[in-house]
Amino acid sequence: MAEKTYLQAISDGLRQEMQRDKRVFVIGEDVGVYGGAFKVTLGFQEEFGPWRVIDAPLSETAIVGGCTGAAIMGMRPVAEMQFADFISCAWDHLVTVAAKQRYRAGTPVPIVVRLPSGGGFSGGPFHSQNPESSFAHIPGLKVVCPATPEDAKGLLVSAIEDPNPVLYFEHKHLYRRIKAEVPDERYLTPFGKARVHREGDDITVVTWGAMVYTADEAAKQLEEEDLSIEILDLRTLIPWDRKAVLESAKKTSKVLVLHEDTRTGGFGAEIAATIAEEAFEHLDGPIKRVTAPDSPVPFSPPLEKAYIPQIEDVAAGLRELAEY
Amino acid sequence: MAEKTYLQAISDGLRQEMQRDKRVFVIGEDVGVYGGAFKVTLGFQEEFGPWRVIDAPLSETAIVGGCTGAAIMGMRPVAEMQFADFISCAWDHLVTVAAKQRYRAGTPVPIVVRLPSGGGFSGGPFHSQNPESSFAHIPGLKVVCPATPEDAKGLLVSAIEDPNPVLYFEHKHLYRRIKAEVPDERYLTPFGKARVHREGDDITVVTWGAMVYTADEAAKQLEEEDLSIEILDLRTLIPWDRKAVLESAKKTSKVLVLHEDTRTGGFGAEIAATIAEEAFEHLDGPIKRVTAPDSPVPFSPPLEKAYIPQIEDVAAGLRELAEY
Amino acid sequence: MAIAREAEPVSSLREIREAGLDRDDLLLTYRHMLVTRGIEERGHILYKQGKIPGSFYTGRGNEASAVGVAMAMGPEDVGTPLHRDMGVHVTRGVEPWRIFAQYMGREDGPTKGRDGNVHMADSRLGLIAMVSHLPAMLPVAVGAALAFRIREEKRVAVGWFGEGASARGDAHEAMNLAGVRRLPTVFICDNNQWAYSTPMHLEYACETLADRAQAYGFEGVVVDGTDVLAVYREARRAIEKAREGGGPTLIESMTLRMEGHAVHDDASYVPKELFEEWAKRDPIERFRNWLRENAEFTDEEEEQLAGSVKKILNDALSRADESPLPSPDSLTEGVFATPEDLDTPHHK
Amino acid sequence: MAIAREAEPVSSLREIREAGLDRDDLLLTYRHMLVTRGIEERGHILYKQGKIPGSFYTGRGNEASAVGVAMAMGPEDVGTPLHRDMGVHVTRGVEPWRIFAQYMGREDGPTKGRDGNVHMADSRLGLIAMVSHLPAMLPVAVGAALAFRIREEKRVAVGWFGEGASARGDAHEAMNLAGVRRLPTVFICDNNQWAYSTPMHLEYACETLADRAQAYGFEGVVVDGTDVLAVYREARRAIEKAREGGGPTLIESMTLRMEGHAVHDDASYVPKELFEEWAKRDPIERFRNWLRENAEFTDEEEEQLAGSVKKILNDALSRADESPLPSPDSLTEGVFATPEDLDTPHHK
Ligand SMILES: Cc1ncc(C[n+]2csc(CCOP(=O)(O)OP(=O)(O)O)c2C)c(N)n1
Ligand SMILES: Cc1ncc(C[n+]2csc(CCOP(=O)(O)OP(=O)(O)O)c2C)c(N)n1
Ligand SMILES: [Mg+2]
Ligand SMILES: [Mg+2]
Repeated sequence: MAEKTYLQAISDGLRQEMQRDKRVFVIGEDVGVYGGAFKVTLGFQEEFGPWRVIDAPLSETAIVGGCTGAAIMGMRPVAEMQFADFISCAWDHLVTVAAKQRYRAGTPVPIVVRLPSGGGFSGGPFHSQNPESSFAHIPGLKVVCPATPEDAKGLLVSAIEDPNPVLYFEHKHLYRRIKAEVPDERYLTPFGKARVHREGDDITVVTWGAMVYTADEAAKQLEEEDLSIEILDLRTLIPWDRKAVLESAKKTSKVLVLHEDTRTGGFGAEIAATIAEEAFEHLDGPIKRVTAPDSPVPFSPPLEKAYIPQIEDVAAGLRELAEY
Repeated sequence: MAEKTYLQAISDGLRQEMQRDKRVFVIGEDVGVYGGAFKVTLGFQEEFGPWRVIDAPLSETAIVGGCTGAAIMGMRPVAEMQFADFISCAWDHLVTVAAKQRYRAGTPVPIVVRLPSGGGFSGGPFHSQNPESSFAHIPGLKVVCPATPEDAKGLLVSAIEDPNPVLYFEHKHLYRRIKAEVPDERYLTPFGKARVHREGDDITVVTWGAMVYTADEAAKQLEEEDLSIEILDLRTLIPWDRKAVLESAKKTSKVLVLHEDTRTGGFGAEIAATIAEEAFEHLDGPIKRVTAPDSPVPFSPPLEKAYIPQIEDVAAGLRELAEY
Repeated sequence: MAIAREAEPVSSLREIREAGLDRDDLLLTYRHMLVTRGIEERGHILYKQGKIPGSFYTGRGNEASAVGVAMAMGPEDVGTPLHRDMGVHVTRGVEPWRIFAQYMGREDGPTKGRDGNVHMADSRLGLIAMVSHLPAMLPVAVGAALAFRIREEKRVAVGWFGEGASARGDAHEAMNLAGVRRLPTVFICDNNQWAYSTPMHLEYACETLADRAQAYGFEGVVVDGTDVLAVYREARRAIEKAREGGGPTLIESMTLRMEGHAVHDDASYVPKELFEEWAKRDPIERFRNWLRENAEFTDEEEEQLAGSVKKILNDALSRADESPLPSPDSLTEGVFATPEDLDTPHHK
Repeated sequence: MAIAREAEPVSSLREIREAGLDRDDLLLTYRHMLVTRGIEERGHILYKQGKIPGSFYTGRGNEASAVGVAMAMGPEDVGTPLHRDMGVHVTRGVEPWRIFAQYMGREDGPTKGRDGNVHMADSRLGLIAMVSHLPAMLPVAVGAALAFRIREEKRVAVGWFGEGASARGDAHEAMNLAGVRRLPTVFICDNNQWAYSTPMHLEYACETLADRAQAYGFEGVVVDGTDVLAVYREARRAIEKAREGGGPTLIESMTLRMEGHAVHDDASYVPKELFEEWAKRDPIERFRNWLRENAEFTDEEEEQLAGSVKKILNDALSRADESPLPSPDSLTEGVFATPEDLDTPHHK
């Protein structure tokens, strides 16, 4: 065990898989010589050579579509998008080919697409998005959103091992900010098992990614007001841990769903709708959603701050629920 | 007034706009000489010439992206996708450029994309989809799903007049099956105003597109069981008529949300989540969703029938709610 | 100023033997073409009988092109054939009864009723099932070639696209990546002059699509797609070149789509004379004549072949018709793959 | 075997006058280049002072290319410049203070703080704001040209892309549509030899990107992007050709990206010698020398110009710094357009 940043955990996890399994290779823009825009694959090309760490042309469809072809031929490709925002350029491939190939034709597509996502640095409308909800709606794709260094590694290993296309969202705001102990050995963090980030009795917060920490800060504030908040970190959106969410909802009877993505049609709606359908009689209050508003991510700091859910927004939402 | 099919209403509405406003033009694959895969623009090229009814190369990004450029230069383009499914190929353009240009740069993008959507004819995984939910999640896009011939025309006119990118989903299963009186003159059906397809007191069904008729058949069945069902046809998903939905929910206290698209992360989740948040104390039962399951649309008739919500599925859901 | 090479017809039995086909292979090729056309003709009848749900597409006129390329592929090579390329499936060995089952949405079709038409492939035969979106399979073919390159296997991936689909970004990204990395890929452009109702000149403005190879740093060849032997020879050359590390080739195979886009389409937008002109170059007729002139193809041989093809198709039809429709209970099976699904020759 | 034409340098004052620029225009051109570089240099300082949020990009080395093309555009022509093309904004007349305000995320930047860097444009000046996704603006430029063609206006749309972005499908679809319909479009490929850390040969495998024009049925030209007059002349030719119905041209403008991809990037992957070599061809230096040799450009003129540019930039900086940050209350304003938003010269 050693303390590692979230970024280091991803990097080390990926390297370990590549050392272990020759079928794993990395492809993306500037992942080779440069080590990737965020340096996740720094030094990889020296270690694994230019045919396992491939500097691709600026062609997201060729990159992800190429991964699909290679995967069908027995490889275990890991594509890197320079920013998660650019996955829009491979949307058609993922939705049309990768997501449906197993169901239609019996051909699994074991690929992983790494997606540095999220805001908080004035990245503006095209370097800050959280497009996980869009993919969570497409049957056949798995969607992973680790919040901790330990999960970042374990979920990446599981993603590579999974026989399906996996969208692996790594939140840029966690990259260097979040540090924790990460086991050295290989391990798999299972998909579809939420992590109880904080136990509590009064209100449940369901969230993932960077918002786990925002929720945690809010919970700390409310602790001083004698409110006990339970925080569930979903870890994976597809599959998502309905059971844990429903059980926690039944226990606390009040739920706040929190995400950094925009509100309308965000994955928070799915969670709220599921609770409203399946834990209805256990609820003691409306299901609250705290999310970004329905707009692009603005660049300028005061706007971006107003856009991304802040500790105060979550605390206010929790207080509202408490008072209900 | 004359009786028209849904398809004829679209075609006539479009022709009328083109006659009235020289800025309106049509572009798409096979829309000219052939009149479009569904013959919506049959005869248009003769009437308006090859530069207002443009047979485009097989290039969805160039078609929709081209519309954006033309719109910014003052035109009012109407693109046709041969099938709604192919809009995945223009996803990046719509999400990245068209949806955000007004917010970021102050440049409106008044385009309409016509999208023949929906299943029911063994079109298989790529000619049957209902991708409206994916777009409804993207701030800056409007999403329109007419269910009646009258709305088909009025909403198309509103879409062309709207200063934003509008995704106009026309359900293929309504094209020739649904006939009704359609006013001859030009009129605008406003966005964001639901239509009460059927008034009732016991349970509200919120739906749109072809499912309006499925709901209606189910409601007729239940009428015989002395249940009075209210059916709201949303008409437009973005904007959607929260007020009408919340009011109806408050009136009946029980809601079933119905759509042909797949379940997880479908727009039904947004509706259910909103009700759970804003009409919570008026609810007398869980909010039920009846939708397609989370899979691609299968080709073979018994599978497709099991996939698309049937009258029996809706009736069963309503009975469940009634008994709650 | 065309830059691609124009391929010559094959002149003699000796020439084609040098290219890799002996007389038995030639008869087999002819047989594959007959089976291909037979399947689609029977399919059309089934469709008219209401036994095929949805729509129905054929590749009439493209039999030589599809079979010619497939004959040139090695057993370990892979490909992503399209809706006019039934001949590829036939040549690679898919059983005709399974194709009929596929058409009819039955349990024993390669997609078990989940998809229709020629949206299918038997991955054990090295084929990857197409999607509707064109030409979305080209990046996949290139990715297969990338796997071969990474593992240093001497295998080749063949990717098909239509002249209409050449306009899409996927074609560009795929060919560009293949060119930059000199991946063992052969691109086959089935140029049948129409994309649904849209003529060539509204899809592209270069002289020949094969010229585009130059934009990606590799060689382009135009071949007469009604001449199965010329197609075979050019495909073979390109495949062996790719196998030996020579990088991709783009082969543009010229034909005419001899029927409507799909069965609902009467193709009235295609000038009659064009159909008449190309009818004279029917690939099956043409090859039969060649065999008669160059390979002493006899009446008896021909009769025997026709009879055996007929029998295969009849048997296939009955067998397919016995295949059950899929059970609604299986509706959501296999949306996600399980680890065991990876136990295929390719995924390992 | 390159197929594009290679443009010659401009030799004399007379030659450039024939191409459309008199001496005053030349001095204006020079001034635009100075302002362009000045804005980016000041921006860099602001960035280091922590006054610019996010990241920061410059177009050092590309001033001649950007200004040269913009000088060749007519007032009614439109364009979609990119992140290395500050010179286009400057030449079209955007006020420098608004650019600094944009950099700093202030209310008076063209995007009012909603977007950063050179992700901006004043549509009244005929420019359309870029998005990050490359080259997503090319189809938009082609669409503008389509509008001109439909309305039979003699206007031209200019679309920019980098040599890296040439690999994406959008470049292909846009150029193909423009070629098929012979739309009045000029494509400018800013080839600065690197796409972030990726060298040209990993982005494309043809000899020059201008050769690709052939794949779309129009003309390609390679020009030295450090020679503002050659760029101007070629752009002017292409624009006037397009205006007269001659269809698109692809101009590949060769430069070197003289700094990192963005300020965080030290570009250590670029060989030092390459920087040294291209430093000798600095576009501003080069044009100054040309002016001295060919246009009797005097020390006084130069000093006066430098002084006035300095003043403009200083004033711009102070004025920008007075611009407030946007109010959080405006966060969701304008996600959707209102009908009044269409009251612009272009939308009508
Ligand atoms: C991306 C996409 N857009 C539209 C379609 C609808 N469509 C099906 S076939 C076809 C024409 C294809 O022409 P071509 O590539 O020449 O192939 P052909 O059918 O002529 O063999 C079109 C437009 C499609 N399949 N994919
Ligand atoms: C679709 C897309 N993918 C990735 C990126 C990230 N990115 C920003 S600039 C850049 C390199 C662009 O190279 P080039 O087109 O040559 O332009 P240059 O920056 O060299 O001017 C990359 C990969 C992007 N902007 N868009
Ligand atoms: Mg064709
Ligand atoms: Mg570059």
